[in-house]
Amino acid sequence: MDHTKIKIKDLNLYYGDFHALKNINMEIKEKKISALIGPSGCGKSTFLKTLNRMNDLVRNIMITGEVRLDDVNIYENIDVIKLRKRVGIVFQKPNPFPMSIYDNIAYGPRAHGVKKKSQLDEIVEKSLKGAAIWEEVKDRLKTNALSLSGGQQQRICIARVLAVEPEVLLMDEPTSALDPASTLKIEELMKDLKRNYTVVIVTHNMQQAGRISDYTSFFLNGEVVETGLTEDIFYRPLDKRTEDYITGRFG
Amino acid sequence: MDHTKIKIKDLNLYYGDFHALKNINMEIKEKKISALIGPSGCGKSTFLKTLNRMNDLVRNIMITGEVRLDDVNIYENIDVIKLRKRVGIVFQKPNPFPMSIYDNIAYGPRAHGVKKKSQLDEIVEKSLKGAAIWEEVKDRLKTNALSLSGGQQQRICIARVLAVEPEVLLMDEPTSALDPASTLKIEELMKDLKRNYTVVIVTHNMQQAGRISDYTSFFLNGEVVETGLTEDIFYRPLDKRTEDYITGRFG
Amino acid sequence: STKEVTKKSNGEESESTTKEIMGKDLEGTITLIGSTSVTPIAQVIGDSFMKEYPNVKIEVQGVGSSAGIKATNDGLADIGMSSRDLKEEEKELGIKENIIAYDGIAVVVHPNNKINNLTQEQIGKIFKGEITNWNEVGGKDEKIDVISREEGSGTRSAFEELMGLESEKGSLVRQDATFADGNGAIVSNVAQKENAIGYISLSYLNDTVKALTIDGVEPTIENIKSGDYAVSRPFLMLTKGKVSDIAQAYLDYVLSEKGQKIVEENGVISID
Amino acid sequence: MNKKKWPIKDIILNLCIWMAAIFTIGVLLWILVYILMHGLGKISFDFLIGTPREIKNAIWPMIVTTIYLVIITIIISTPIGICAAIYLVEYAKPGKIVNLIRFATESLAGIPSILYGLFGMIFFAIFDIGFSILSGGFTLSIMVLPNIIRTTEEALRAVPNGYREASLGLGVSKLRTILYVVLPSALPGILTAVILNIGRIVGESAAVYYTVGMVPEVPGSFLDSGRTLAVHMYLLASEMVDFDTAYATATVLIIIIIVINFIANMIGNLLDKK
Amino acid sequence: MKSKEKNNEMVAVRQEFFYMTLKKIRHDWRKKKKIGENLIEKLFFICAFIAVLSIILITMFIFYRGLPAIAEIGFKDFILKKEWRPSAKQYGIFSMIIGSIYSTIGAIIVGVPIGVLTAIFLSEMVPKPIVKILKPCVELLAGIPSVVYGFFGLTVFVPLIHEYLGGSGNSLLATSLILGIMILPTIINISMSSINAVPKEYKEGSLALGVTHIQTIFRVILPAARSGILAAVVLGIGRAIGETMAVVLVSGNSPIVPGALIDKLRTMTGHIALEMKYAMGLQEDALFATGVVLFIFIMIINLILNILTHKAGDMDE
Ligand SMILES: Nc1ncnc2c1ncn2[C@@H]1O[C@H](COP(=O)(O)OP(=O)(O)OP(=O)(O)O)[C@@H](O)[C@H]1O
Ligand SMILES: Nc1ncnc2c1ncn2[C@@H]1O[C@H](COP(=O)(O)OP(=O)(O)OP(=O)(O)O)[C@@H](O)[C@H]1O
Ligand SMILES: [Mg+2]
Ligand SMILES: [Mg+2]
Ligand SMILES: O=P([O-])([O-])[O-]
Repeated sequence: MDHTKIKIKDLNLYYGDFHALKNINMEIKEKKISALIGPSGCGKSTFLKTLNRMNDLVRNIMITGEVRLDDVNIYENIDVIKLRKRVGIVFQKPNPFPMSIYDNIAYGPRAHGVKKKSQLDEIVEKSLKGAAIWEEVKDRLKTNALSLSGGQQQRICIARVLAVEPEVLLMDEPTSALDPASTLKIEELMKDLKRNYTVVIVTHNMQQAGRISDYTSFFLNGEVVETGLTEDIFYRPLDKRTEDYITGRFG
Repeated sequence: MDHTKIKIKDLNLYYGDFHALKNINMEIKEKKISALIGPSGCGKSTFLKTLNRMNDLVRNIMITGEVRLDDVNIYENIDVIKLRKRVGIVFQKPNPFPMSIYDNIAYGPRAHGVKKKSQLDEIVEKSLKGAAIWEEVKDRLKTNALSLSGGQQQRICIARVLAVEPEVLLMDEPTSALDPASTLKIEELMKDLKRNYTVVIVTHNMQQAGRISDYTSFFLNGEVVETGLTEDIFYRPLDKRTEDYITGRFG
Repeated sequence: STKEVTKKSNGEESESTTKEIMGKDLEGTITLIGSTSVTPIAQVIGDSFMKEYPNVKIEVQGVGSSAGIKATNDGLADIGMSSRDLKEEEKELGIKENIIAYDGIAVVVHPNNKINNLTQEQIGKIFKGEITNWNEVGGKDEKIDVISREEGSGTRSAFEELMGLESEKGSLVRQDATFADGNGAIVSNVAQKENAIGYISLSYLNDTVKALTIDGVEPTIENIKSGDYAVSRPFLMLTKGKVSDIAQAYLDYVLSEKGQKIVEENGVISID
Repeated sequence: MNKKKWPIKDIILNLCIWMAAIFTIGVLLWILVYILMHGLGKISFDFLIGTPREIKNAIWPMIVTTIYLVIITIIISTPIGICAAIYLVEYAKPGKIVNLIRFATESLAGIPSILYGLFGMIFFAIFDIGFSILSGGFTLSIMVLPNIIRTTEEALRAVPNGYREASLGLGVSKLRTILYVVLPSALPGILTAVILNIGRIVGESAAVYYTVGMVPEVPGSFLDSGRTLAVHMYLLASEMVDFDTAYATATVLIIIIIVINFIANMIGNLLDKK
Repeated sequence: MKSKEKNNEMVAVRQEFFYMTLKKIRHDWRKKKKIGENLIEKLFFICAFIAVLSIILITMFIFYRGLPAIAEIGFKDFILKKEWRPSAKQYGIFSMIIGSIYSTIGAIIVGVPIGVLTAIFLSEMVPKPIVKILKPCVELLAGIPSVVYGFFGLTVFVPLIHEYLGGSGNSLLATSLILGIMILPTIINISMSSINAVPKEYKEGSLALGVTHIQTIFRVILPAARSGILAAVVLGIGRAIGETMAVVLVSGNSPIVPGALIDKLRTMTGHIALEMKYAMGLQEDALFATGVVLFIFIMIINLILNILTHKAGDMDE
C-alpha cells in the first residue's frame, strides 16, 4: 500500500448556506498523481483549495472536519505560510503578477530567502523549462507577464509554483488552455515530478486522467462518489454514476 | 462550394514590434463550423478577435489587410457596434458581469431594445438552455454570476452571446473548463447552431475539432500553415508540420 | 567664554557692550493675542520695537478681541488686545486695561454713488431697514445693499451706539444685510457693488470706496480729535497679574512718543 | 451600415459627458487665467524672499510656514494612514471593530475643518503647544487621515485578488505579499492620495487659523506659531484692503500647487513605467 | 565490515543531530519572524484605531464645550428659532442649519453630475495621452486652496450674479457654484479610480455583444463602480458642508432662511468662523453648540450614506 500524504476526514464546506463539499473522506498517496474528475460546479476547485487553506481568503465560509498532511491537521496549529510553501497550487484561471516574467518566477524563491542572482537565474530557467515555456520566453524574460497569451500565462503560473519546490502540487486544470504539445510536456513534467512530489490534478480531460494519474476520485454535487486506482475507476467502477460519467453517458 | 461568410486577405497584426499575425489569408464558410488549432501563443485568440474588432481596445496595435464580412471590409466604414452584434464572441477567460445571472443574459437584449419582461424571460431561458446550464441555475437566477464555478461562468458567457442572436459566433476554447457532459452538450449546441449561424471555434482538443468542425485551420507562430476540410487536415494534411501537430509529435 | 570669542570674531562686541550699558539686553518672546483691528498696529510697533531689542521676538495673533481677553485671563497671552471696551463680566476678571489709541469709523459707499452726505438718522434708518431705496435719500432708484460686520465686532458696537441702532431688544441692524468678516471684506464688497453701503475702521479707508460725510462732517483725524466727528472707539491692550519685563517694555514703548508716532502714521488716532 | 447611426439616447449622453468635461476644464482655466493675470505682474524676487518687516507685503515667512506644516503633516499622517488602510483591507476580519474603525474614518472625513480648528485650539492648549506648527500638524494629520486611508483602501482593493492568492499560494508570508505584490500595484493610487492631501494642507485655512496661528514671522522651530499662505490669503481678503497682494499670494499658492503636482506626476509616471 | 557499519551509524547519528539543530534554528527563526509579523499586524491595527481615538477625542471636546449652551438656551429654541441676535440674547440657529443644507444640496447638484460625467470622459472617452494632460488639471483643481476659490467667487461670481440676476451677488447661487466646483476634483478622482478598477473583461464582454460604448459605460461600468462613486459623493458632501472660508467670502452671511437662489445665507461653518473671534460667554458657547449640531448633522449624513454604500456593496458580493 502506498504511503498516505494527505488524509481528509469528514470534510464539510459551506459557502454561506450553500453546502459545497459534503462529508468528504479521502486519502492522497505520496509520490503519486491523483486526479479529481467530475462535472462542472461539483466542487473540485473548492476541494483543492481546502488542501492548502486557500479558502481562508473567502468570506462567509465554514469548514468542518480534518485535513491531515503527514498526519498533522492543517486546520489546527500549523503555520499557514509553511503549509502553502509545502503545498503549492496552480489556479484554474491563470493569474500571473503584473511584473516581468523573470520576477514572476523569482518571486517565490526571493520571498524564501534566495538572494544570489546566479542562483535565481538558475531557478528561473529550471522552472520555466519544467513548465515547457522556456524556449518561448527566454529572450523576453523582462517583458510583462500579463501580455502573454492565455496558455503562456498558465505555464508561467506552473513555473512559478515549481520554483518554490513544494512537496505537494495542486493543479486546477493546468492544461485547459494548452495545446496538445504543451499539454504532453506538462504531463511529462508531472510524471517526472511524482518521483519526488505528490501531485493532485483537477481535469476535465478523461484521457488525461487516464494517461497520467495513479488514483482518481470522482466528484458529484459536492460528494466523492468513488475513489480508487485509476484503472479501477475507469474500467471497473463500482458506482453506476461513475460509469455513466466516464463513458460520457452522464447528464 | 460553400458560401463564404468572412474572407480574410493579407492580414497582418503587430503588438508594438511583435508581429503576431503574419499575412493571413483565409475564408470562413457560412453555416459551417471552422476550427482553429495550433500551439499555445501562436495567435489564435488574436486572430479571433480581429474578426469582430475586439482588438480595437488594445493599445499599440497595428492591423493591415482586409477582413470582409459578407464582402464588406469591417476595418473600413462599418459600424463597429452593429458588427459586434452580428459577430459574437465568447472569450477564453470567462468574464460574466458582476450582476445576477438573469441580468447577465438579459443585458444584451435590453441594450438592443427588448423591454418586455415576458420576452426577456423567454430569451433568458432559451439562452441558458442553449448553453446547457439552465437546469443548474434556474432556481437561482438572481444570484450573482461571479459566485459560479469556472465552468458555469463559461456557460453563462456562452448563453449571454446566444441571447443577442449573432450571425457569426466566435468561441475561444469554449469548453476548456467544462466536463465531458457539458462539453458534449455545447458541441451539440454548436451543431444545432450551424443550421443558422456561422461558428468559429478555437480549441486545443483535437478530438473536438475532429468531431464537430467542417473546416480546420492550423496556426503556427502567427501564420496559417494550412486550411481545409477537417477530414483533409486530419487525415491528409499537406504540410509536414500539420501532420506532426495533429499526431502529437510536434514540438 | 567661547561665546565672547565668537562675538569678538564677529565684530559685534562693541554693539552688545553698548546695549549692556544701556540696560537693554532683554531677551525672549512675548505673545500678543486679540483683536484683528489692533493687530496691524501692534505688529508695526512690534517690528520697530524688535529693531531696538534684537533678542526679543514679538508674536502677534489676531484671533479676535474676546479670544484675546480670554487668553490674557488664562495667562496664554502676555498682552491681550481688544477693539472694544470690556464687558461687565470681563471687567470682574481683574484685567488691567491700557488705552493705546483711538479709532474712527467711516461710512463708505461705491465711488460712483452720487451721494456724498447722509445724516446720522438716515444712516440709522438705512441699517435698520426703514430706508431701502437710494431715492429716499436723494439718489438713484436702486435698492440699498447694506453691508455690516458680525455681532460682537468692536467696530459694529461702536457704530451701533452712535447711530442709534441699539435697543433693549438687541441690535437693530437688518438681519438680511450682508455680513462681512472684517474691514477688508467690507471694502471689497462696497468697491464692487454700486448700491452698497458699509462702515469701516478709518485706517482701512482707501480710494476704492468713498467715505461719506456725516451731517456734513468729514471723517478725518482732526475732526475726531476735535470731537466734531463722533464715530470712534478705543483700542486696548490688556494685562493681568505680574507683567514680564519685555511686556512692560513693549507697553511702555507703545505709549511712548515713538510708539504713538507710529500709531498716527498708520491712520489711527494717538492718545493725548 | 456604412455611416455610424447613433441612437438618440447615446447622442444625449455623449453630449452631457462632453459638456461636463468642458465645464470642468473651462472652470479650471478661468480660475487660473484670472488669478495669474492679476497676480503674476506683482510677484517679484523681493516679494517672495523678503520678510514683511523689510519689504512691505513680502511673503517669505508664509512660504516657510506652509512648507513646515506640509512636511510635518505628511510625515505624521501618511504612514499612519497607509498602515491603517492595510489593516482594514488585508488583515481585518469583518466585525464590530472594523465597523467601528470604518465608522470613525467616515465620520472624521465628514467633520468640517473648522471643527478640527476648534478642537485643535482647545485640545493642544492642554499640552501647552497652542498656536504652533506642531499642533497644526497634529490637527491636520487627523483631518487628512481619513482621506489617505480611504484612497489607499480603494487602491488596495483594486489590486486583483488573484495576485494575493498566487503569492500566498507560494507559501509567501502575508506581510511580504503585501509589501511586494499588493503595495506596488497600489502605489500610484496611494501617491495620488498623498498629492491630494498636500494640496489640501497647503490650501487649508480654517483649521490652520485656530491652531498654527497667524504670526507673520519665519518660525524658528515646530513649536513656534506661523502664518501659512492660505491663512495669509484669507487675512488679505478679509482684513487688509490689499487686493494686489491677495492676487499675488494666490498666484504663488497656485504655482506651488502646480509644482507639487508636477513633481508627483513625474514620480507617478516613473512608477508606471516600472 | 562491522566498523564500517558502525561508522555509517555514527555518520547517520551525526547527520541527524546536525539536521535537528538546523531545524531548531530555522524553527526559532520562523518563530521570531512570526512574532515580528504579529507585531506589525498590531501596529497596523493601532494605526487604524487612531481614527477611533481621534473621533472620540473630538466628540468629547466639542460636546464638552457645546452642550452647556444648548442646555441653557433650550434645545428646541436653539435648533428651531430663526432669530440669531446675541445682543438680544436670541440664539436660534435654524437659518444656519437651512443655509448649510441648501448650499450643500446646491453643491451636489452642481458637482456630482459634472464630476461623474467628467470622470467617465477621462477614463473612457479620451485617449491616454490626453488623459495624461487632463488628469493633472483635475489634480490642480483639487489643489487650489479653498481661500482662492472663495476669493475667485468674491471677485468674479458675486459681481456677475449681482449684475445679471440682481440681488447682492452674495448668494446661495454663488455659494453653490463655488462649492460645486470645489468638490469636483474629489468626485472626479475617486470616481475615476473606481471606474478604472472595473475589470476590462466586463467592458469587453459588453462590447462583444454589440452594445455601444456609451451604453456599456452606463449599464456595466458605472454599476460596477457605484460603491466607489457613492464614496466620492460622501466625501464631496463632507467637503461642501465643511467648507468655511470660501463660504464666508461669498455667502453674504445673513442669518436668514434664503427664499431664492439669489438670496444671501449663512452656513453653520461660516457662522462659527464669523463670530468666534469676537464671541464671549454664552455667544461663544452657542457657537461651540453650533459645532455640536454640525457634528450630529454630519453623523446623520454619514449614517444614511453608509447604509447606501453598504447596500451597493452587498450586491457586488
Ligand atoms: N496585448 C498584447 N500585447 C503584446 N503581445 C501580445 C498581446 N496579446 C498577445 N500577445 C502575444 O501574441 C502572441 C499570440 O497570442 P494569442 O493570445 O493570440 O495566443 P493563442 O494562440 O490564443 O494562445 P493560447 O492558446 O495560449 O491562448 C503571443 O505570443 C502573445 O505573447
Ligand atoms: N465564493 C463562492 N461563494 C459561493 N458559492 C461558491 C463560491 N465558489 C464556488 N461556489 C459554488 O460552489 C460550487 C463548487 O464550485 P467549484 O468552483 O469548486 O466547482 P468546480 O468543480 O471547480 O467546477 P468547474 O469545473 O466548473 O471549475 C459551485 O456550485 C459554485 O457555484
Ligand atoms: Mg473549478
Ligand atoms: Mg488564446
Ligand atoms: O473689532 P473690529 O475688528 O470690528 O474692529
